[in-house]
Amino acid sequence: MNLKDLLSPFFVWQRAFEKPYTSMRPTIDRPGAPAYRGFHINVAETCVGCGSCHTICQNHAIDMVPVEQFQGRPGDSGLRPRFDYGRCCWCGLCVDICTAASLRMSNEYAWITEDPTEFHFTAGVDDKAWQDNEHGYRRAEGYHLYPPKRIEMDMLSPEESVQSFDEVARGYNEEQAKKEADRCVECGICVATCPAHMDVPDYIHSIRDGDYEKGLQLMYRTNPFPATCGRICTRRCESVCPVGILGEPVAIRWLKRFIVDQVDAGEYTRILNNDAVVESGHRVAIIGAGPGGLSAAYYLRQYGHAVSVFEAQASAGGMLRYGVPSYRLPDADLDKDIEYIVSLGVEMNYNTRIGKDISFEQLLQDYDAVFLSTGLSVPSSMRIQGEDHPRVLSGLQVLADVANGRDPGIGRKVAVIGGGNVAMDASRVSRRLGGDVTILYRRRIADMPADTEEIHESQEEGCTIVPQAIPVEIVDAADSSQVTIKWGEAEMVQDPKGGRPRPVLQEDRMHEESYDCIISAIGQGSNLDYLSREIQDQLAIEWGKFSPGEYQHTGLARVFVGGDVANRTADAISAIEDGHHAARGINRFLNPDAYPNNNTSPDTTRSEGEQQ
Amino acid sequence: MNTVDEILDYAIDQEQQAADFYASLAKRAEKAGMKEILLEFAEEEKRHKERLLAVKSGDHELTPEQEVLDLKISDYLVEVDASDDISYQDALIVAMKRERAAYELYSDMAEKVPESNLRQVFVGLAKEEAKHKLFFESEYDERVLMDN
Amino acid sequence: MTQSTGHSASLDFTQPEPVDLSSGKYVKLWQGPQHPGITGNMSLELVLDGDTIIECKTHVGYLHRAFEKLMERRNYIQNFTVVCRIAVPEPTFNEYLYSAAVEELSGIEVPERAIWLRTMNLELMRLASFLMWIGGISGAFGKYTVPNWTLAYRDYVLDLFEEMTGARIYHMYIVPGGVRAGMPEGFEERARAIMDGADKLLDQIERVLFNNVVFKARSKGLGIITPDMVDPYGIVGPNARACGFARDLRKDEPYLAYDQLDFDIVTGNEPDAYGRAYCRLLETRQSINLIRQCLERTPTDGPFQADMPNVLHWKIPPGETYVKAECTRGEYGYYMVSDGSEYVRRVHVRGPSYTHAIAVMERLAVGTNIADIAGLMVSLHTYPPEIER
Amino acid sequence: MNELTNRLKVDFDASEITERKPGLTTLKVAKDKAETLIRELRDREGFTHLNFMTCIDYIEDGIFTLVYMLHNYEQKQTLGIHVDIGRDGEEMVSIHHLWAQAWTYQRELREAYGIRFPGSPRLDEDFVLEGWDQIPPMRREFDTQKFSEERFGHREGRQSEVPRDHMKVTLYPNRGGDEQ
Repeated sequence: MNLKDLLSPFFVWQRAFEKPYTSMRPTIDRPGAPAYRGFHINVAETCVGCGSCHTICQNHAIDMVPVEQFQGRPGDSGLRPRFDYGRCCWCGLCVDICTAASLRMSNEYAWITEDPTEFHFTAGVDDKAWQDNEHGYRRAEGYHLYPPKRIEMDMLSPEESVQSFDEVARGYNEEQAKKEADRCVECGICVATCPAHMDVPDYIHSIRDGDYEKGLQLMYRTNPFPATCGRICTRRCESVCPVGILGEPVAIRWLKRFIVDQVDAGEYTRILNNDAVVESGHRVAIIGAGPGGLSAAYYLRQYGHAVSVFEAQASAGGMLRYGVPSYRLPDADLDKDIEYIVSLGVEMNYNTRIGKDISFEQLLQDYDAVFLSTGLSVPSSMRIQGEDHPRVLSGLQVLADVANGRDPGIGRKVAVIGGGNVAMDASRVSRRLGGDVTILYRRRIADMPADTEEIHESQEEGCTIVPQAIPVEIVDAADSSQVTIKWGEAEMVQDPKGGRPRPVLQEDRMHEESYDCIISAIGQGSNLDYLSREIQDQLAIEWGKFSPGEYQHTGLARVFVGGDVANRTADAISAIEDGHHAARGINRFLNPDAYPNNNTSPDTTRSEGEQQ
Repeated sequence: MNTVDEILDYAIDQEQQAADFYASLAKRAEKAGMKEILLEFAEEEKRHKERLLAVKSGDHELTPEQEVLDLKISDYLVEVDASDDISYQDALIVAMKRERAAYELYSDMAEKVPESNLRQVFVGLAKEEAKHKLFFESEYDERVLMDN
Repeated sequence: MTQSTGHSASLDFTQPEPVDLSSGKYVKLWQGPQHPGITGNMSLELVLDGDTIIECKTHVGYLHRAFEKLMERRNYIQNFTVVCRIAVPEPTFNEYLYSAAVEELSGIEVPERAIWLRTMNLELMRLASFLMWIGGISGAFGKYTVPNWTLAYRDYVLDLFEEMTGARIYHMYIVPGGVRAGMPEGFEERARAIMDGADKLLDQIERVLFNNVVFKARSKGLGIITPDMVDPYGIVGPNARACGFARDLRKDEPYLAYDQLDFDIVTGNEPDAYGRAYCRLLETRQSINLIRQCLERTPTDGPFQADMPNVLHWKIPPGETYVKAECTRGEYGYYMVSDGSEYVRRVHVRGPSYTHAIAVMERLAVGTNIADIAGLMVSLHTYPPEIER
Repeated sequence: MNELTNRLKVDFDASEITERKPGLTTLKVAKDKAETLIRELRDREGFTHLNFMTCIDYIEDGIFTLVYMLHNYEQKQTLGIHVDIGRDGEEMVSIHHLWAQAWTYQRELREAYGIRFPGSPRLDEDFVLEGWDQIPPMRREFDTQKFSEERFGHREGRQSEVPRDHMKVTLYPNRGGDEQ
């Protein structure tokens, strides 16, 4: 022992007058650090209720609860996270996984109450003092708990693709598909938006498991055209995929295609096991062998009803065969879907036009129910001067000619009028036939109803899009092998009543250009001439389309309708759902005893259709 | 037509004639669903008439100074026949063209009459017709040119 | 002192026969479980002969939160929020080792920036933990001023954690794949100021505690660990270094950025409570130095997270690994077995306290004065939660 | 290391020798050879440090895999010795005489898995589970969630909807794949 050791403890006194460490609560408030993981904040308007926060929470501290004001919004489950602070550990994984980046944390950490049940609240809905706190934990830039970017699809280069009608998208390989499937957060929000309500998360899960047969089974529950939809679906599902809010949506369409591509058509019968169908003895006639008609045929066969399909063309597929070019949907893949449906014992009557070869009344007499899905086959007319010029072709005609192996005779210099998918298809087909293509569209490119990818790919393939161009007249060209179009530039003007801006012709900026041909692709309408006036009156037709009831039924008993001619969306997947739903309706009608609690009999109920 | 009332009576009569025209077309219409649509057009014309009646009785004023958007859609479309199998597109064209003709008539009159009070009435009526034209052109833009 | 690599056969691990309590000569006394010293909820069942301990049994189980079992029932990302709780004063080592094991099994390479941020976090954690421990050892010998200083100063270090990680205790910052954020704005400056203050504090502590005549008198000669005990008892960390074993995983099997940092292994030659305490004091200083190096060298841009799969259904290829790191108490390790599913098959968490608080403690306690038992226990630096995991 | 493992293959029938990463090798050895092997590694091969001892429950195969992790400080090599034993009541040779902490591990394994190590001191003393009345909890068949729900239940007012199901009920009750 030395003296220093004895004295050294007394040095503690030297700190007696230093500033204390502690802060005097509650006199002095000490806010949490700017990145503090305090109480939760949810921007309820941005949140889509995907439930990923609930899924990742290892404490089961988050419930997804319905919130009145968010019900029925597209791409929104209407649920919002409710936090149980009796279980929360403030790890913030819910914030990290939040697909909409609506969830974060405040730097508030003090909440004093005598009632422990109060620590249970719906963030962003229940009024909390910290909801507007600027500080608090939020996910750092560049930090992800799932890959934000999708796996690129291998595509033919534009230089290659215009050389032939070979399929442009090459399909995922197994590794790519598994990686893409991995990105799905399995919230299932897409299921509501998909017109057919396909079990999207489940079949994507089957890819991760490598169980493609199960994936196929899942797809056929709601869609007997998976090979087709895996290629050309309008994929509303992807537009609401929450993964797409901050990154790119899961490539649902390509994943669907991947599953079908893995399964050989010869295996379908074994995998889908449709042998077990018990024949009901009922007979149903279907008019139109497009996706709507054949989807109805497939599901009607599941119920055991005998099905006869009447088709005016020489092959089945409707617009899928005659409207969609083979570089988007190869015939072999369309046939894979169709042949399986037909193989279930569907009687096909080709080259049979109702109203000419057989009367509609006859069908009503011969069958227990009739399903109409005759599509939109009449090209719309521009109603401008000179439209009947022989060098003015319709987009549908060009596509049908190419599908049938005929030369549509477009020449080299081609103008396409329109901004929808038919216009894009006609343009890209024209490129493949060697044409130089200019697309004239009356609004902005952003307003084009065509699929963005289609627009992008047609541009890549060398089609020139001239937006805000309104055709006003077609006249003979100086060169008799050509035709001249007069068009004027348009200004977009905001309609005082709202809605999208409307194009207004600027008469001082007119142009004139000659082409070898002009392809008009501004839309198409229905042809219902096969129905007599009396029958038309009973079927409730508005704007040239049917407006069916809840079960695709009409005012005429035993008649059901669907497809482009009966819906507003006019795409394959909606037609498929119409067919499926009509099959349900027909079955309810034919087998009312099978639905003891049936309070929506197709006979009696009319509704505005499905809410979306 | 020398007084405001006479001019209004003429215009009211024109609207009634238009309503009658659509009603009779509706009776003959063959295409599915066209009957309802044409009857709706007739109703629309009746609404125009009601409005002018209100102007005449002093319950409503014309607005000659109002700017009305001109979409110019009908200006370059071909004339179509109001046949029995008229389509929706053509019915709209007929309607647009009729409103356009009326607009032009009143505009023309406005330029010809010397008296400024009457001129204001014609301008006001022309603006009314322009609004009717906008109604049908917007409908055409939305329904017929929907995918375009 | 030479390092023993062979195993001494002379050590006898057999348990002594229990004494006859009914003789009335002995007193049985329970120390704990309410915080004997400050090493957490654990208790010692002591049998005394007068003031002298003649039997000691360690009892754990006051926490038993079964983390290893919980981990088998949660997916890989969810576990990351669980592991930090295995050692309350040092959650970061669990975060790092869990993440490192997952990364090793799944083949994920962590970006450079994350490696540095992780290293800095581990050293900050070491500093915070040692500050708390210095308070503990001081308090265990009845010196209550130093604990007030160190526990309060530790809060400044926790402030740094709060800034960087969003939390003071359970940081949940090191996540499989990297870390959750970069350094906040102005962090380096504030951290440097706190390091300077810590240096000053340690000077003061050295003066008032390590030169304190009472502390010296009571801690010197207490709980001597002889070199031949080290391997047979599985003694690691400062407990081993204080008796001359230059073993430190940061040097021996460098991980993270340790091979790029400038430091030497601290060793001592007084294997008693005082010597161990002094070793730790030196390591605290060393830690401050390492933090300064990290502050200088941690990149401020670039990715801090590897490309991750979707963690909601993350499957890891089958395999097993054992990763370890030098925590304040020595070798801390995670043994992880994956069966290829979304759930880990088995995680075994190896903490130094498992032997320090039981086999070593039960042996060193015998013959110790009852007044020194808390000091002895703290001098071994044990955390009960890593025993019961 | 290769030399050593080759020798262990010959002398102890060691199998499944796998280098998991530089410095970490695992191998499997039969139960009756394990204690001798471990002792030899400790006394002759410099594996003086027992990192830990643990168990993996392969319920689907009916076995417990015991893992002895040994470390050689000189060579910086770690060797994981795997020993399979039957899951139901099979005993394992104790190594409590090799390391001072070994009996603690064995006591824990008895409590957590129900494995018996004859001769191991204080084997039947409670370790962390005083008063435990269920099956050994680390066995795979012990369901923590079920246990927790039976013992503790949930607080009131907890109910969660599944987004997809909620949307079906509210938006398209009569459609989708379920209603055929």
